[in-house]
Amino acid sequence: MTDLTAAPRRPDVAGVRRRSSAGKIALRWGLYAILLVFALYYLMPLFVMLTTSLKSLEEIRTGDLIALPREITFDAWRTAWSEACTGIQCEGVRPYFWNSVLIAVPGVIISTLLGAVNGYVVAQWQFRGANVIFALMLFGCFIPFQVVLLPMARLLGLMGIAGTIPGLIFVHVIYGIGFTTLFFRNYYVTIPSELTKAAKVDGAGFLRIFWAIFLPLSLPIVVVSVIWQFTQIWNDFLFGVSFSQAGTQPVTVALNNIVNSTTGVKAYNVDMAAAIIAALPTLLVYVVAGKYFIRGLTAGSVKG
Amino acid sequence: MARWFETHLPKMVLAPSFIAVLIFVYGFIGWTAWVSLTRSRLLPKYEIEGFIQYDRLFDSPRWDTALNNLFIFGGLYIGISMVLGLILAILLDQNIRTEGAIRTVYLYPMALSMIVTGTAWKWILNPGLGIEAMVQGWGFPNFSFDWLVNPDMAIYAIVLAAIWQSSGFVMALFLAGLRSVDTEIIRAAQVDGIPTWRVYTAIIIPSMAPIFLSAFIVLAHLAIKSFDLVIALTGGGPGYATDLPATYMYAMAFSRGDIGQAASSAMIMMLVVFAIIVPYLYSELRAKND
Amino acid sequence: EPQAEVLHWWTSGGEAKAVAVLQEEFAEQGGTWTDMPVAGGGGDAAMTALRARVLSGNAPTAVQLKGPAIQEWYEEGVLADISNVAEEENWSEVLPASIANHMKCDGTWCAAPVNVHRVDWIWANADVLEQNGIEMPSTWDEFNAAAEKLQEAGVIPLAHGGQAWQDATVFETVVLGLGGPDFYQSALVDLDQEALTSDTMKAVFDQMRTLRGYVDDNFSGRDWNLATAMVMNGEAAFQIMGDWAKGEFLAAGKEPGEDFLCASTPGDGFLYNVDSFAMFDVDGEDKRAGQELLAELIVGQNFQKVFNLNKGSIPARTDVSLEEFDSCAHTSSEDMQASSENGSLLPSYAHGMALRGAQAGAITDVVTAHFNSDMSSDEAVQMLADAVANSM
Amino acid sequence: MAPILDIRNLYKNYGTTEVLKDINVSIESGEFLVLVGPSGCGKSTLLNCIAGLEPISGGTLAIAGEDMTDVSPKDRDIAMVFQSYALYPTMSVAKNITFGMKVRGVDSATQERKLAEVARQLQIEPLLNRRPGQLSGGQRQRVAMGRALVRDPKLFLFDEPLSNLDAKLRVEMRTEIKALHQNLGASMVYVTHDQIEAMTLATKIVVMKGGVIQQIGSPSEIYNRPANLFVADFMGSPAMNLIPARAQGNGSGTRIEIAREGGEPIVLTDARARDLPEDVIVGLRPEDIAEPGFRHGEAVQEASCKIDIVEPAGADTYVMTHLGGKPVTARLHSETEAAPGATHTFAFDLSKVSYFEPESGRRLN
Amino acid sequence: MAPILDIRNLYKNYGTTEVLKDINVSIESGEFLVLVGPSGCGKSTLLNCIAGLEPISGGTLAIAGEDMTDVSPKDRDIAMVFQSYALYPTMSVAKNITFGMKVRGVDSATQERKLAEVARQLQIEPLLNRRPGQLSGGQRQRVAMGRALVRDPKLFLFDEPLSNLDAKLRVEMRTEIKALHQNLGASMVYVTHDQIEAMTLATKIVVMKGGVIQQIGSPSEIYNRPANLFVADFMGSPAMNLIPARAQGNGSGTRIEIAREGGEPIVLTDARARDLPEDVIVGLRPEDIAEPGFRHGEAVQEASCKIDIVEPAGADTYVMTHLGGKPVTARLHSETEAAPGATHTFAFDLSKVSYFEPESGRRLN
Ligand SMILES: Nc1ncnc2c1ncn2[C@@H]1O[C@H](COP(=O)(O)OP(=O)(O)OP(=O)(O)O)[C@@H](O)[C@H]1O
Ligand SMILES: Nc1ncnc2c1ncn2[C@@H]1O[C@H](COP(=O)(O)OP(=O)(O)OP(=O)(O)O)[C@@H](O)[C@H]1O
Ligand SMILES: [Mg+2]
Ligand SMILES: [Mg+2]
Repeated sequence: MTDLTAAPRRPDVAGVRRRSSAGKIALRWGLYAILLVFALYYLMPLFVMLTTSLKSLEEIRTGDLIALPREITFDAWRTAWSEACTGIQCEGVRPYFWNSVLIAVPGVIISTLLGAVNGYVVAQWQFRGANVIFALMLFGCFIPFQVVLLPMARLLGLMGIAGTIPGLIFVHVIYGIGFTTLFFRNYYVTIPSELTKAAKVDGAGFLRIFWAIFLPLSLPIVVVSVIWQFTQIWNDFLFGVSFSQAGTQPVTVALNNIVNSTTGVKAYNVDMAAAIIAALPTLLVYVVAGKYFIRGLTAGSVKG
Repeated sequence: MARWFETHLPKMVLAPSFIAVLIFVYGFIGWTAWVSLTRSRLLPKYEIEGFIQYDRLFDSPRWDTALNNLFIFGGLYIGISMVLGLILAILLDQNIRTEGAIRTVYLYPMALSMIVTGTAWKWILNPGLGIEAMVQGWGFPNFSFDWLVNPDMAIYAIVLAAIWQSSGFVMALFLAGLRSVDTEIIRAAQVDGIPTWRVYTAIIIPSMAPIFLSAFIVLAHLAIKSFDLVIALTGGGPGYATDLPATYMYAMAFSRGDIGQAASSAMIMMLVVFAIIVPYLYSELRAKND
Repeated sequence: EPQAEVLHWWTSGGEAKAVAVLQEEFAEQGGTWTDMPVAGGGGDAAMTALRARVLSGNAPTAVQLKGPAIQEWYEEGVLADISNVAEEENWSEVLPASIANHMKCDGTWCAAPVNVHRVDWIWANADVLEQNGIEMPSTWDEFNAAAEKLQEAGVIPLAHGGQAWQDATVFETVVLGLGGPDFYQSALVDLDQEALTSDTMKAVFDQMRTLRGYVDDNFSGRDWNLATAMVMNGEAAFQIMGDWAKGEFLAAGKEPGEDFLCASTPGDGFLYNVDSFAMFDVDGEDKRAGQELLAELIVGQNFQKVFNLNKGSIPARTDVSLEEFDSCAHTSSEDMQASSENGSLLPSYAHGMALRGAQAGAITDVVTAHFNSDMSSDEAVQMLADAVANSM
Repeated sequence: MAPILDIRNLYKNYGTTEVLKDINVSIESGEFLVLVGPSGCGKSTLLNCIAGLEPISGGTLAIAGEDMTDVSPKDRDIAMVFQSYALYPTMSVAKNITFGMKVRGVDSATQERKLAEVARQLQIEPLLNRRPGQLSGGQRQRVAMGRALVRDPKLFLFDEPLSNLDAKLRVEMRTEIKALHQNLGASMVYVTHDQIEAMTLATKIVVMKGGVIQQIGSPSEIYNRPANLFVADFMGSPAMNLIPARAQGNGSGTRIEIAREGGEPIVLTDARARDLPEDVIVGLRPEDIAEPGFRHGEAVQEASCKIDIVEPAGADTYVMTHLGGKPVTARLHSETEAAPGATHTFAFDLSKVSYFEPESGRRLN
Repeated sequence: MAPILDIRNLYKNYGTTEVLKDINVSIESGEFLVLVGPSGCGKSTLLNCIAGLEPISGGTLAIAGEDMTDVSPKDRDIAMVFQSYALYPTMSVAKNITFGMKVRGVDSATQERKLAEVARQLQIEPLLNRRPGQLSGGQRQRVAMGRALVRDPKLFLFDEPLSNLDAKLRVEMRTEIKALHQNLGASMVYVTHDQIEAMTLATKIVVMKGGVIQQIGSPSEIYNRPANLFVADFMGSPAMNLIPARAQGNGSGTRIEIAREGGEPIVLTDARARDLPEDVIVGLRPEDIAEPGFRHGEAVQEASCKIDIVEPAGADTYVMTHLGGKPVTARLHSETEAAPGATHTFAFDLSKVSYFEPESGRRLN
């Protein structure tokens, strides 16, 4: 059995690099130049947001929006975190930030677990109709969320979890399992079925095999699923605004309230600081786990 | 009994998710279909009135624009993201020393919500504030980059920002795909005298078909959900030049109190999605069964 | 103990402070205020949330709603009756009749007005006008002449943000200015097909096309306050915008009459935009008590004054002292009084006071499409008529 | 005593494709049954049916006299070793081996004891704390065996346990399995497509093709008296030479005439009178075509042929020639000089000759 | 004429790990060089260096007399066949074979002609329109060969081309490659870890271990006169018996004493006088320990041992016993009766005996 967690070995497509000629060196520089240009393209909005958040409001009103700050101030960040007004409360995005954590963490865990179990069943315990069920679940990924708002609201009301954090978790889990199931299923089909057979002979049952054998193997794909789900749930606005009430609104709603004030003076520096604060967790996840993300994608989720 | 339980356990484990999907996806689609046949306004009503909402929908020039934009946006966004993602992946595959850092830079936009970056993009693309002003400031007074404010070009500005968000992710997918191609095949091609670019075009890329499909599915999913992006960047403007079915539907349902109209537009939108996704799913699952 | 959960989209700046005043008063009376702010899209996001809340059987106590939307919600059977408060507080006496009508559903009171915004304002940079020797225009022709002059002088004549609602705002002032109050009534309130296809309407679109020429190239998607800033720093001369723009001038330390000028847009009449809170049917004594207390406080003298000072509008009550208000507010108040008497006090269509969402939206679609393309006025008029018919 | 494994009229379908057809096998306690056959012939499927990992579609399957139809794998008292070893990749070697016991609730003292015992037996004590990923192929194979051994089952099932090993290791492990079988006296069912493995390990061989059993017998029966052309060709390496010939009974003996490339036909005389049709296929193992002088007896006859290819294989040298239009391999001693293109005299030992009917492939003698 | 391949003092490092150390090999045109050695010994690396797929770290490498250091793989006039075949998965068989020519701008008539030629030679005409995924292992192998053959290169490189095939197919393909070599007269470098493959195919064998060449020689040299214990053990299947013994020169001959389990030591007498240390390892191939009566000559001596295991392998029967504390394998005729536990007399043929120094492993005779 191959070591499933091993990193992929790089095929050296470019071939053997021999003693470099001038042309080769130029080519190499060209390559780096192109990569740099694209890096700038990707970094530009972040740059604008960052510099704006470090400027004073005075400078923004008088200066260039996309110039470097003349004087760096962190006031906007403090304001955004704990002082900015979102309605009559002026506590910044802080309380909403924790709401988002309370929604995203269980949401990610539950949808990943469900996806893992579903993927495990579909990939390793094929029964008649399993593929149809899987296809139906997968199609659920493509339903536009605007469509489900109203009926969902009605059902949440009937279930008595309207406006609550469990309600929001529930919604995110429901519309997340399509993708998590896809990830895990595609990963688990690459695991030889002999492993399941060996464990069956060893006397382990359905859940035991999952728990003791498949789950420990799943790190790369769990990373993929967690990154994906965390991004989706954390960045969600539509469900957050529709299915929350006072006290359960996620950070995106607070951010929206700060950014989209209808009248009055716009504090762009605070807006941008709030935006970056709201994006920090997902950014962090990408930066820290990005490497494993690629690895996890390689490990199976994309291999057809 | 225990044995029955054991053999049916997998089905029972799958059942809750399946039932949930049946209700919360297919049930809701059914609900929407029903409502699309009524005269629902502010809140849903359930007396069937026939196809009036569809008649209204196709009489609306704004819907025409929205549907048109969906094809322009969807086609360009998916197409360019794939091509760009692939090119970047190939470039990054050339033993780049700082690969890890570059990869993260390319990938991070996926982490940000468009509500957040929409404002920044709005500035960057705004002729008076952003790139155009900057380049003109460098001494090229005739430089023009006014996509965002030009009704004919605004949809392409949206495409530009959308590509910004997801091409890095597609790059990651393709990079993973490139890395999983058998080393020996590449070596065989080298011995066979195939130049590097042909190795990519004739051998590696064709063998990555499953990854193209995965990328497609993710991009299609994101294209359908590009609602936030349009709202943040143009609000559907100038005029309604950048309206998409999702924003049309949202406007009808929530700011205009015309739920029947919203439901009918949602049904058409889902039909389009269905027409594209189902063949994919079919081929995907067929291949697995062989 | 009275309780209220209030859904609104006044999330920042002066208006947030103003709402905070209400909350304080509410708390002083022993009430508990739960704030549920949802900003974005001029209330679209809030309406989305509202719909979800109502459908899930968990409606907020009070919701920022206005115009015919109040009646629409009433027709869905989800609004509460606050007639006893209104009668006790004598609302019918202190509110102008046309505004009071918006607060009533089938003869009962179901909403409480907060303020009156005037929409048909034109704002100008005093220095720029002086330098170019221009008076505040009182007809559209004058305006056009002034604009030409300004353009030659290298000043942007009209600061405008290319968002659909801003286009609609300008449009309705032109309708009012060119067609007069009666035409406005029949075209944008009664949706009379004849009025919509009339030559007057064509003239309106012609004027819109002219105005388009006075706007700079980067207007698309610009927020209104950025447009205001253009007037403030002399980049542009005029802006057509409701009186919330005044708050922006004041916040920048500008003085009305000195640094900036305010005047009604050319023509007669007064287009109002009344913010109000509708009360939703809720369960529980506490909440109903909260609703009544809230209604009472909203229409109360103190809140009407404090809130409107902050927001730039004028009180909905006619009996509030305007001593602390600025000159623009005085003008506004006097004009309202006058137009109320001669029947030219009209609801703003662009701000959802005149029409149901679907119809208002249909008109806006045409207006913005026209403004952002090279569509002819004839085409626009035809489209307008079709769109209105289609939206019924 | 009931046979340890008794399969009667077993059928197995996947959907509409019949994968196993009317399988009848039974083995006694202590027997070593080897299933051989080309890829896709249903060997693994049969093993999975025995293990209870696949339901059977028809017939009966009994282990130690008990019907197994509704018994789940874990209750069949079997142990199984897989081709890919199927070690649990995230568990240490020790945990891999004890996992089954732990699942079955065996107390940890017993687990420890059995683990130690098996580890000693297989000489894997130093590996117990490693992960499968850190083991070489042969070591993995041993761990997989260990996992089976601790169960102390009635029946061991092996699915091509050696085919992932390199040639050298395969030979070593083969010997170890053989020793294990002799020491434990256990009953085993073993799948392979390597006929040498089959020959050396089995007490009984089942040759399958397309889901149908072709022959059941002891290794020497299978090797020396293959039931049909398929078995003759399949078993033995290099394969049995199957030479088209013309047979003619002449009183006491049989005259065999084989076409020879560019020359007179070779005529061999089988001393026994046989009732053969005119066209036959003569089956002769490479070791029955050798250099003259080493084989003796009346059945040995000589003829010379042109050599096409010479393959020295260390201990022996294989020499290929053409007879009856087919390549024919002879096994010579490694000392024998032979060069491609030369003509060489071979001794044909007809004492173990097989005759087959060309069309049906059926054995004739 | 310059040797077709000439490697002098070649070194290869990956970072700081030396993978190949001081490799010196050269082959003449038409030779068939086989690289053998255990996994990880650097065979593939050496092949990749020859192909130009890996740069070398030191030494020189010349093909047909030309230094190859700065020549890219495609200009080395080589063809390579990989273990996994490395067929282009999305191209048909025909395109797989012609793609290299197409890229090199060969006109399509020539392409067609060469394709047809190679397809006929390898009997893959019916497969030309299939995709690799639709082929069996042996067919893929043939296509990979075809891709190499159309190049008509100076040198063929094979990296374990048969190790993914099953035993039966492996033997067949081996013979085909041998035939190909003889017909083409091409020069080949062939990597395998199967010693039988090495023996049967090679004109020259290189045995490697840990990046160092252990022995270079003809198959029979390697087989009969292994240079050290490693080569002795590695080459041959079953492996050479390496029996610890005590040697004593006595005038004209040498007395060899081997401990026997539960009995007197066996004493053998090597007729030649040899200068051996007291402790030696005696190397005897299984076929040199046989039943009495078949081997003749003065070097043959008899002794009886207890049989541990009997492995009938069809043509022969392998019997295992214990001598000098080590398991020892003897090859008997398949007719010979032998049962585990019984005591049997064996004839030890010392004519090809090897002696090794226990510590260094060096060959002594
Ligand atoms: N799950 C399945 N569904 C349908 N057909 C199957 C399934 N599993 C196996 N088969 C078919 O059953 C036949 C027998 O397969 P099996 O795996 O038993 O062969 P095998 O003899 O073990 O081959 P190998 O030597 O390659 O392992 C094959 O033709 C295979 O395609
Ligand atoms: N790219 C590489 N980087 C570092 N070490 C490597 C690399 N490629 C191979 N090695 C090491 O070089 C040694 C020789 O590897 P090589 O693949 O040549 O062995 P091999 O003899 O072909 O083995 P096998 O029989 O398993 O194919 C091994 O120890 C391997 O770990
Ligand atoms: Mg099998
Ligand atoms: Mg190798």
